[in-house]
Amino acid sequence: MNKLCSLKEAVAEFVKDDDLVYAAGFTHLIPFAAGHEIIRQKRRNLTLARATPDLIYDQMIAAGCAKKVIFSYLGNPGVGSLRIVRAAIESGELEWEEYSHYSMITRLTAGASGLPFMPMNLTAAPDLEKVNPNFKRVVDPFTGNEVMVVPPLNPDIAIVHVQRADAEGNAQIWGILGEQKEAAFAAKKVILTAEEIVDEAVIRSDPNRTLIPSLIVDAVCRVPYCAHPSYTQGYYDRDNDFYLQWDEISKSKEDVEKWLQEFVFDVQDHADYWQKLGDATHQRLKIKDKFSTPINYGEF
Amino acid sequence: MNKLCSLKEAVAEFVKDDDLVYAAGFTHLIPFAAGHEIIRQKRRNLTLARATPDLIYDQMIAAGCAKKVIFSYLGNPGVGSLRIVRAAIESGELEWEEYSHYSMITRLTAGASGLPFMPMNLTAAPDLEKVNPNFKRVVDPFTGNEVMVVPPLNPDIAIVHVQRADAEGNAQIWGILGEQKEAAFAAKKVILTAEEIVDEAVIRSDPNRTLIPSLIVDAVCRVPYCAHPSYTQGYYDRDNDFYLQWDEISKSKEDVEKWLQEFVFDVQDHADYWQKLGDATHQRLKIKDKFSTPINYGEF
Amino acid sequence: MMNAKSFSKNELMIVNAARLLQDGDLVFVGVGAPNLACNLARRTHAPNLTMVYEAGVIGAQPARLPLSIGDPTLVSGASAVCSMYEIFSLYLQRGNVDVGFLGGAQIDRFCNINATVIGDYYHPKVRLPGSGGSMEIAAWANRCYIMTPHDKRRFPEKVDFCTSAGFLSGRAEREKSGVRGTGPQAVVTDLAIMVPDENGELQVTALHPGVELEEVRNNTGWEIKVALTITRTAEPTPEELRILHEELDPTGIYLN
Amino acid sequence: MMNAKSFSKNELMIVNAARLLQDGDLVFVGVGAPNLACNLARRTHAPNLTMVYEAGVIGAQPARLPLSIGDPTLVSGASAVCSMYEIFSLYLQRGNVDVGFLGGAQIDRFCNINATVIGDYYHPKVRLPGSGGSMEIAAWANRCYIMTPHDKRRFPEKVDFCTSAGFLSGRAEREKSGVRGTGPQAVVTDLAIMVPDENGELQVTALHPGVELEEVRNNTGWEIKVALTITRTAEPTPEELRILHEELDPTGIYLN
Repeated sequence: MNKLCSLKEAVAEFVKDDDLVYAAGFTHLIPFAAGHEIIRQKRRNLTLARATPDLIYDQMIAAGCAKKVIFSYLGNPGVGSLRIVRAAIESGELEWEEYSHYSMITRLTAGASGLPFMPMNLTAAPDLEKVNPNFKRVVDPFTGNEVMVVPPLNPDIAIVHVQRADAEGNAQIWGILGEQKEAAFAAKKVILTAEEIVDEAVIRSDPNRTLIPSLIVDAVCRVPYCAHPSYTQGYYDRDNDFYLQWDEISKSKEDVEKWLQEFVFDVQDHADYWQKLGDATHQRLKIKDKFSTPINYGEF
Repeated sequence: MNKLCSLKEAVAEFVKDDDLVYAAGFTHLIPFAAGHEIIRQKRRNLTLARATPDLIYDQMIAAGCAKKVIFSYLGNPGVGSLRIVRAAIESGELEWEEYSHYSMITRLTAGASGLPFMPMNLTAAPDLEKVNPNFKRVVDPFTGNEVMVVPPLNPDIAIVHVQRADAEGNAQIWGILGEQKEAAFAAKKVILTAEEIVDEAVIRSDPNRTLIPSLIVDAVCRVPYCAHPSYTQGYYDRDNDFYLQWDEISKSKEDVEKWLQEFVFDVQDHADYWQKLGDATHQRLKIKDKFSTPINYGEF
Repeated sequence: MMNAKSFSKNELMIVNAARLLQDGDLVFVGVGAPNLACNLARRTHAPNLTMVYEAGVIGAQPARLPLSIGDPTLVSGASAVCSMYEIFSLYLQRGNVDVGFLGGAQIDRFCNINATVIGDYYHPKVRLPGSGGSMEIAAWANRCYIMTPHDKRRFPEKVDFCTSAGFLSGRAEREKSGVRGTGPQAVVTDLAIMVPDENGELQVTALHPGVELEEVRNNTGWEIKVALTITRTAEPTPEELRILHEELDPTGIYLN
Repeated sequence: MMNAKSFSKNELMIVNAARLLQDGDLVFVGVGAPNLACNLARRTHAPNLTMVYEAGVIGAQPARLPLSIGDPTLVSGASAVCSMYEIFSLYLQRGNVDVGFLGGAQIDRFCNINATVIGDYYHPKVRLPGSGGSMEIAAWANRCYIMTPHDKRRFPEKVDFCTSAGFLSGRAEREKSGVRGTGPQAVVTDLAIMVPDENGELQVTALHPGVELEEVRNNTGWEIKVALTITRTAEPTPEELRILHEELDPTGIYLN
């Protein structure tokens, strides 16, 4: 089934107020375009889950979309603090639920696998377990030792950006894989954004590369440069300058509002946003090609 | 570290009497050459674990290498019964321990992950649990429901065949992946056999394709056609004729002994075995090329 | 029109299994007869059927007849390949599989399946292959179909070993167990179609062309129930037979 | 010969951390100072060091200075890339990681680390980034090193929140917990090196060139123990400084 639609249509149909949203990606492939579209469509009371909230959740929280954040590392990667989420937690305006990276993705993996919990070894660190009731212990029936377990995380909607997908939603990803696959399988609905929509034959030429199969995908949106200021391996570089800039912008509520107005509300869509960034930025983020050695599947 | 050696040396150094051996591969990439070398070196009292024992364990058990088999499906794939293992179980000569596919690979996954157990949902099928004490139940602390758990499987030695590896043992696999990765990470030692030893640069041109990293590999052996009569995706086809032939050969103890003498004991190594199969077989198993669409990692 | 002699019992089984599949189904396929049934359905009424193999292949488009569950023709041109652990966890356990095909040496009154052992487990009379994927397929696929030739030996009143759960001692027991799948929907044999009743007990609902009820009764190991209205399955169409013989199994490996 | 002014405190910290790494180590690396230390070690005494990043990159050979833990330069030319779940399970939890680098807002007397919160958890005075990978790295890497600038605020007697386990209340408590890693081996600051004693309590074992013990005492939040014999770390060599400034961080992002 062809699931191609615009990101605007996908967000309108599949992201609802009060949803638990997982916009996936560990530094790489962060679906900023979808975050901005959610801001434009003024979703409210979302619970935003991500191992690393990154700037995308800082922006969504600044825009008033969320009531709660679920995370395992709250930072502006490579820069420092994530000022808006941090301030909202410190002031008590935002609910939060906190994990380590491993317990966070263990929850997603349990959700993706249809399991009621997944185990992890004890870490001897006592305090996170005390403040988050989702850490429980069970006794290993084979050794009698205690093991930590966490429950599944099943987002209402996962948003996953990929390098290439076909119109049905078979998607291929390379570079840092983060928790993309787990988030997609764990979620009830999946919006896929892709740098390129390719013919089914391209996907089928390398089935081992397909991380997300069409059967779990609800919408497929062609969104070039979707990840900016994050990056897409093989397509464009990370805009580190913007990560530094945001550290400045996010010091002032006014500057944040101005930025949201200019780069989110006053643009129609991500293509418009990308144009607005201008040629100097486009040139700066360009990369040179470096191709993989192809492999032979054989005609069978 | 360069770990290249002959399969003869690898088996001599890393496969000991009484070991628990996991020769990995689900129909695809079954390391027959390693099984034959173990037969030639007359290992005894091995415990042979594999989801699908396939002909390789039939042959090793016929040769007297094993005291026990651990499996989840005992058949000659696509043909029918695995006569030798079956007869040895029926006669009480061979110990066995039995799983479903999922519980078998869940054990390997627990072993690969350093976990004391892994959960799986209940299946309502009552009888396997009664005859195998490695199925236990724990109560899910989140719902109060029962969940099945199985303990880790950590083989003494895993033997994994791959399409290409570098001299340090970074290995890339495509086609059916079976439980190759899990077996390698779960095992205490790993012997890698590869169709091709390639330059490190080939591996590094496509790091997402690397399933097994050098750090867990102990020996790297270049063994073209290692998997015959099984196959290697992109290199040569499955010898279905031999799978049918074995169904006949394995009806008679004499024929089995004759076959072992001729194709295992009387050949020096796998290159010799492959030559012995003859040109008609070589031609029959040849395949045409079909390459993947290369991907761009980008110069970063 | 073809006459009654122009198709075999085996073809009746395959064609009728194919007809039970729905367009859009994601099916966990085995080799042999189930593979033929799925490929036949995909080339007739269910073009959007997705075939998944326990070896970890999704959306296979086999160019030749696969001779094993891990045949390389399943991989070349497939839409995705994943590990065995993933196919059972992310697909089957997660609830992404619509249909599972099952077979076994014994099927009993309540659709329980034995693929493990005839006789005592520890002192087997006949040691069978064992579960493979079937224990979990029977539990977690949304619905299951069983294909097997019809004879008394294969249909005992109670299986020697319950490898895969049908309805256990009745539908209530399966429901109490909390497994996600709805269990067997039908048993398709070379004589008839049997469907579990409200209690999970098999009853004959349809007979293949040329088969009399007596033959089914004689080949079932208990007094098989019969539905109030019993239908007769349609003959295989010439197109169905052509696809089977010309496209899917031209050398007659599974059909002959 | 270079004079004492020709290197910074920060360089002393990085160079001394690099020297603690052994050839052949598999190191779980963070960006910034740990990344510089590992790359420096790899270009000097530990050419067979393998760098692993929590983003799932193994055997990275970054061609430029990575500016985030998920920088694309870590991927291009790496020997393997896996998912985040796999890097934490197959690598870290399984025991395949030799060395982990840790940092944090607070390190206490027994090497426990706080990266979560200053003040009360529910009413934070300062909300910090949280664990990320450090809770598991501290527990499961074979050995750990901590790098952090030396000041009183960063070295309280007891952390406000124990994000990652050092030796808890002492080595016995960590051992009782059964975690696999041996815990922190050393804390390298810009003033000194501190090593846990037999009870897991930090003691100063070495001072960097030009640093007096008094300065360390004044910048530590409890009465820090001092080893019986205290050594002085060797000055950074011109080659070490050249590699840092010319090859690794030419624009001085982390060094200045």
